[in-house]
Amino acid sequence: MSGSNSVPVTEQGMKIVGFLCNWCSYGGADTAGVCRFKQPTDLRIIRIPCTGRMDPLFAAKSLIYGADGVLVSGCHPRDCHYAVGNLYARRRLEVLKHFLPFMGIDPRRFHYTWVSASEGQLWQRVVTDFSEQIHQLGPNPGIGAESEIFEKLGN
Amino acid sequence: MHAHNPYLPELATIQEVIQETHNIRTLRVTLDDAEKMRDFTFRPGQVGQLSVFGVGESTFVINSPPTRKDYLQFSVMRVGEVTQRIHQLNAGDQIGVRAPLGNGFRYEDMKGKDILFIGGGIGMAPLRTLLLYMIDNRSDYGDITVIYGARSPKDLCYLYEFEEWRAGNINLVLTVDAEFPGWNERVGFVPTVLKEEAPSPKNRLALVCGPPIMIKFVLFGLKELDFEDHQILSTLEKRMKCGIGICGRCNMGSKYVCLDGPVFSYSELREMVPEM
Amino acid sequence: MFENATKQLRETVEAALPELNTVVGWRAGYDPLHMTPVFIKNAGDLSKLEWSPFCVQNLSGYLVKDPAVRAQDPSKKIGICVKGCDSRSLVALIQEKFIERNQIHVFGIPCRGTVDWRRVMKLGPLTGIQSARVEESRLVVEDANGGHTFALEDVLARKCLRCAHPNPVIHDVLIGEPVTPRVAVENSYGEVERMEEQSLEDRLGFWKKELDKCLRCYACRNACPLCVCQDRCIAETREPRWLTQRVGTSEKFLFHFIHALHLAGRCTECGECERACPMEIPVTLIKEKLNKITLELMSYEAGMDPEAVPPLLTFNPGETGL
Amino acid sequence: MRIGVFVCQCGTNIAGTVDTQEVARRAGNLPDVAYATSYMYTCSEPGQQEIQRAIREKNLQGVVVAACSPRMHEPTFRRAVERAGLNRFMFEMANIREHVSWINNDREANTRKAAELVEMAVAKLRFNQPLFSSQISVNKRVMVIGGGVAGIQAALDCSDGGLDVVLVERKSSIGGKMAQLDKTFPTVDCSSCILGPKMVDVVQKDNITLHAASEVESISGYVGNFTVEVRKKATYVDWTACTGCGACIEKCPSRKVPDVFNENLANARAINIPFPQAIPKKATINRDYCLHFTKGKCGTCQKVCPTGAVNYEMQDEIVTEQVGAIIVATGYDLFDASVYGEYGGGRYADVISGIQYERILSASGPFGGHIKRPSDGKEPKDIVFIACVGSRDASVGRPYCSGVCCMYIAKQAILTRDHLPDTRVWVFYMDIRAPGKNYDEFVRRAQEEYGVQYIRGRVGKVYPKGDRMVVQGNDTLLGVQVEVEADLVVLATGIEASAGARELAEKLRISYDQYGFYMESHPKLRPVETNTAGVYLAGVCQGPKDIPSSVAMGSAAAAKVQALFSRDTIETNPQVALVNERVCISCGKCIQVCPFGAIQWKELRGGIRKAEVLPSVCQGCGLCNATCPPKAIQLQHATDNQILAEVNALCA
Amino acid sequence: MSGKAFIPRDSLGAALDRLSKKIEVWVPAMSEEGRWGVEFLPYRPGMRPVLDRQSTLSPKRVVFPQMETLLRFEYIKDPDDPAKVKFRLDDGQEVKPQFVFGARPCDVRGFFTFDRVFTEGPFVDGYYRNRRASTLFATLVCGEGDAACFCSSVGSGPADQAGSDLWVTPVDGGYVVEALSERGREYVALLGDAPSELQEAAARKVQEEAAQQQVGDPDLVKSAPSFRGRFEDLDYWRSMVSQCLGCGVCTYVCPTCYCFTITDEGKDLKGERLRSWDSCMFAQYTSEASGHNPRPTKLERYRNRVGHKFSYFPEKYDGMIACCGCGRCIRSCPVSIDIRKVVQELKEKANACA
Repeated sequence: MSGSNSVPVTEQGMKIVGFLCNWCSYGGADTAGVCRFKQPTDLRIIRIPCTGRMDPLFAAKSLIYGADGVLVSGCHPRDCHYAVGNLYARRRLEVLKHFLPFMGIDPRRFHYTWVSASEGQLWQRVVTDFSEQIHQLGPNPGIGAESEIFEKLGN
Repeated sequence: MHAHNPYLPELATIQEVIQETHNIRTLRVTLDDAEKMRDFTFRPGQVGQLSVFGVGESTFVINSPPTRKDYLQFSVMRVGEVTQRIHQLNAGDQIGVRAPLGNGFRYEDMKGKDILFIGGGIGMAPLRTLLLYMIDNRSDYGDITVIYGARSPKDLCYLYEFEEWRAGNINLVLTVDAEFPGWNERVGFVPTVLKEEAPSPKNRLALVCGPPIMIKFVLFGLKELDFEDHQILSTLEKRMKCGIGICGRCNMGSKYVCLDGPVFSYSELREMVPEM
Repeated sequence: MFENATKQLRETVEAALPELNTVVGWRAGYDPLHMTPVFIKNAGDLSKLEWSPFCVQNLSGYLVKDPAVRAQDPSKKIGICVKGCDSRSLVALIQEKFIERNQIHVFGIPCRGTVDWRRVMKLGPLTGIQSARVEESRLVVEDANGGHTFALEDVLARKCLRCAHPNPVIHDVLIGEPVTPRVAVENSYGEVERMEEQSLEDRLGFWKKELDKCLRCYACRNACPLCVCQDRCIAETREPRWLTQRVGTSEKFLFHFIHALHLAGRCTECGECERACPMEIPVTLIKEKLNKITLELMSYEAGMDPEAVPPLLTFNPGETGL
Repeated sequence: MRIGVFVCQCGTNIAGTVDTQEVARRAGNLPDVAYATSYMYTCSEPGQQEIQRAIREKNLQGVVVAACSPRMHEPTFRRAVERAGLNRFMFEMANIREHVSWINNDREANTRKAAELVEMAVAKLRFNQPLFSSQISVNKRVMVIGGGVAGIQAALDCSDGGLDVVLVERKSSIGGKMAQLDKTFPTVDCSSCILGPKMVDVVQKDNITLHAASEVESISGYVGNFTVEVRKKATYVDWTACTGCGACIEKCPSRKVPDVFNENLANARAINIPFPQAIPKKATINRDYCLHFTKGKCGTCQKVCPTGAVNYEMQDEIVTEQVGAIIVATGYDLFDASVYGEYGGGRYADVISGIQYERILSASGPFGGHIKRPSDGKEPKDIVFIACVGSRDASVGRPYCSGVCCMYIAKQAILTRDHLPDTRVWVFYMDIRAPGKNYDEFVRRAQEEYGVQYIRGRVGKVYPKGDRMVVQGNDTLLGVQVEVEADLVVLATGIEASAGARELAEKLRISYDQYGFYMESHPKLRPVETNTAGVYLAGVCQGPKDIPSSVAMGSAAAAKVQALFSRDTIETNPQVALVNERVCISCGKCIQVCPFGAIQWKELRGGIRKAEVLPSVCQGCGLCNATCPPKAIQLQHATDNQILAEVNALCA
Repeated sequence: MSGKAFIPRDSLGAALDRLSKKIEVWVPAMSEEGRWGVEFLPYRPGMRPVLDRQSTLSPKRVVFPQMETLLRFEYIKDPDDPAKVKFRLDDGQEVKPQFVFGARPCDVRGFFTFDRVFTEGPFVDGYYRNRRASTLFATLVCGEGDAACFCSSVGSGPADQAGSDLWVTPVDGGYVVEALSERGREYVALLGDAPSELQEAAARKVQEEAAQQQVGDPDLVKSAPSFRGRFEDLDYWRSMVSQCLGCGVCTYVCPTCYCFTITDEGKDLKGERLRSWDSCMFAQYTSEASGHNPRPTKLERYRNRVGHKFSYFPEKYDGMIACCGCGRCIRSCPVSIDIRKVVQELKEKANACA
């Protein structure tokens, strides 16, 4: 968040972007809420219909532009509302997970998992563990917005 | 740099929004700087760049005449990102305007002549400016015939003005592509109606604007009626960015549509490289 | 030694030419270190056709990119000259049904490596180059100051030094004898492995420095035979709008992520992206890593089997290793 | 765009740990937000009226409600904004209750998080487009696949409702497993007596077309408009001519054909009608045993047939049926007991399966209803039933309960004691599962009235001793080893998914669980629907169940079809993928990955083809969108730009 | 002040250090050790300028950066009513004086194309004009032409002084620097002491030799008028540019290519209107909202590029060619398309047809 907030990031908590499938994990997060399972406040959830919708580039973009963590969660394999969306997603996200560190992005900032709508407790654990991990890693150093040459030209 | 920066839009406020058709809206705007609004001069056919800050700019013809200075009018068809956002604007919202740009019609040279306007769809917008200008200076011109066509009556703009046009001693021929309940005017494509009307080319200028396919067949029709190349004027549309002949993209050969156009005579067009 | 190969290529193409509409090959470019693609339509053009280690371009993209080379006469095929690496792009394009195998005639050329002109110039200095030829393991260049000899290993393109597939994977006719690969695929990722040994910070620093030079001229993308989106590439569109026109390092990173991830499981490591880059950014290295990942996770090597399904377009319900 | 933001306090549910006033204040500072307020109960009637008033007064073009989960109230608010004249897709929700106020008490952090979620929702809304449903016409014919009791019930109910029904049965007769049963629990009434009239009804209904000995070849289309190709297998008997007189069967010289209907306890002929009450009652030649086909020299049946119905040249025939809905009632198979080598099933003649015993009990069975053991035809004096053979056992991949075995063991035990009052009956069981109406009483009757010996424990081994079998097991209640000598051992084999269930699921594009049972849309609330619109489930193909449940499910599926067909058109869900043809590069990857076959090629002029989405088939998963390289295919309401807007609101 | 200075080769760094304390200095330098390419980078002490080869990227971006802010906008919301919004626009530009050391005649000549378009009206681009006015060029007398160079073909040459403020002549042991303009003169003394007569004579000799050199075929310009006649000869364009990949390298490395695009970028209530390099070789450049594109394929786009440089531009600007003969488009082209050949053969083919 820029503009309206001027408190340093660390005091504001971390910026974790969650991509949750509508049918299982978003429901799981709801269940955790209904059960009042306490969770850290760093996660911001984006609802997607299915992890099959999850272009790995959404995660890449988030991390490149400064998200401290990205968490993707969908239905357990074979439980996909759309039968196979998460099975495609599993391969794509796994490839991304292996690829990120090569480009210098800490793979621990990216996590994907499967949580069903009934697994409120599991969701609580997933969020808590991942948020803790991100807090340990600290703010994402990021890529840096502008190139040096561009800055030289006084823009 | 403020005073002369051609990239810096003037802030303007939308006074009124008119829904013309399902995808065309007309905006009436006034420049916020009252002095600039008062001194604003332009030629019919000149264009303006409207800015939605954060989205971008897009080019539209100023379709109110210089003789009516309560507001500047732009008709906007929803086709892309900028026009989409312009369609979401309401009266009272601010917008950026860079205008006037381009060459416009040389109406001084048209005095004493008979005029034939041929417009299709949103293509009526640039013609309307000149038409209203001529209505306001009616005695300077001879016969004025307007052939205006659209796909259906629902796709005609400026419906609310047709009475005024006719009252201004304009021979207004309206046509739609196919029969429509309650439609009492002509039915048929514009080139066909042109053939039926068969206006004499003698001492007449033909001003054509509309979709490319219409222009193509209207040109054939005008040639059949013995109009000469220099008697035919049209306006071109190209993707534009700077609007001031610098950024490079709207060229046809060495001519820049944003600077040397958008109004060209058919004889000029024939000289230019065929890159429509 | 390449005069003979060129002669053999010309003869082979000539023999097939009546059945072919166009043959895509190489011809001499603006100086002896450069070749340029040529489109042979009739026997009169055959004398232009050349084969030498300066024939760097992968020509398969011409079969799919607009305006694609197509046979005007549907009874005829398109001929195309390919090196080992190039042939894998053809396989990938056949796999993705951009090309039909029976509509092309492949002149396969076993290849001992191509010359990277920038490496030659760097070793130079050379002015007024008059001739250049490869003899056994040496490159001999004559310029205004006389002859210069370079070890071939010092001037070969980076991709050639790690080549695992020097022989065309598919071909209708093979020109010359098959060549022994330098390395096996599993052992061809040495540079990736060296990167992997670095710390995360060093890798980030490396890519920030490298990618910051990117001009977004899209030469890497356009030179890639598998970047089939061409004018519709999401790097340029506003609908959707993945990237802005900002000249920021993040934008450049994301562009190369897009390029690489769209090639994950598809890239055949022909190295064209890297060769085309005017700023000499080692962009193929990024795709090498992705290929190493798909090889390790899914045992998949792109561009080898026309019948295979690229790994990210399918799944295996039972795979638990992931 | 003029956006209104309504931050719900949900009483104290949200306001307790989130400063909703502050969230609303910050929302007012977002671009395009023209109105922002906080409200006590936004979902209440006055709350909804407040939204509608603001839409009208502030001329709003989009609305964000920050409240509970959209899974809860999104439909409510969509209707509310629609009533005020907005398109229902010009609405977004920010979940600040389940995802914020209920999971942390840090008011400051919660407030910040809520404000950011609102910012994301606003950012997305700025890219929302009004979306509209379209209407597709409905072909009011229904296909029922599977002619067991569930399929028969579904077919008859649909028929009674005036629908044209096409019933497809793989076997040469309908009736399914129930037709093989002797009696049914817990009423012990005759199975064929209650099923027979229903089977007869099927052929007597004018509006039911029956394709027996037929299989579904392919399915295309979508809800309201399916095209199904049915393969009518060659029976080598012209059924329009066959009268079912049986003359051919009598004369057929090939007499050692396994009688499948009797579970191989008897022999049949190569030309056969499976059982006397078969519907349709038509003969079928089994090519594998017919001498005409195997030796090429018999023609007896053709000679004796009074109507000349036998046709050795007959070929499979493909029939195309157009239907608007499909009910899948393909039933089940029974577990292969030979997997448990220690029980000797399939090895010893006198170790048989429950369904075999059912045939033995049946008056129309191989022994005319006299209980004999297969090996030597002797009346058994001691019978042991072993429960859970292929049920509740993860080691054989069947961890689930088959649900009916406890009951049919009790039934068969009772019937045994009825037939042979002197015969002793033992039952080895793990637990008794008898949750149906009068079920537990029934099991008690077996134990208490009929003196059946229930031994709680697993059987370790069954082995022959002389002409008898020894059953060795544990009695876990007494904690002792038990050995029972028996003349006959009945293995209560469990239910498993029908062979070919997966293959049919692929054709139907419905999903199945790891055991091959078809997946319902929702295990509680949409038990007969599948995730493919227009395809419904009935009976055991969805999971183990007993006859009344199967029949109920058949009726339920029929009711769903009736509801679907009650309108002439179906409204499509506009949240589907859409192709921008100008951007499509014709790579076909979307077609390749679509789990629903919802994308096809559209041929344009000049031999160009582009992907095209069938909006009525598309389920809106977005896999195509993620796969499309130039992003020409966009999932409406979850487009790249919409998701990117949310991402950008957070990180940029 | 003599207006001349000598910089010993091993004191070049020290001279640039002195210079860079007064003014932002750009020098051609290796972007990465061990590579071939050279680009103009902001000078920092210790940096080693590479003067023995032409830079991959011309110093175009020093005056015409790949991206610059045309204006900043802000939405000002009424605190009492979020529906009431006003804009605030700011088009302020801050330009610092800059000094480009080690440009070549072709590099400097490139800006002449810009000058005509950006500063000679009818509309004046202040952003360019201001940067241009505050940039000095110390230009090398060029001695390292290669097979792609053709500056003489476009009316320039290795010793073309036009547009330069200082003239740098490499001689044995160092560089003789000479002021060509008044503003150039201010910096001469900073660079070094006055050269010896011997050094001056050596410099003169180098300059004379360079002036004698004919780099490229002089007929090139004369071929250009044939363009219009070949415009509709699609077979010609196909035969010339079928191998084009449609990337933008040629335009991005070109010192005369000035085409740009304008886009808005915003976040929350603030944003900028940016001007950034565009390329006439890109489809998006002319693609209209309706989907129509007047230059739909690389053939039309390449033709326009040739036309613009060799026909349209001279037509509009008194015969001036929008090409400086630097050869970068040839050298950087991944498929080695040679624009000289395309232009030359315009005429050959035209003649052949006539």
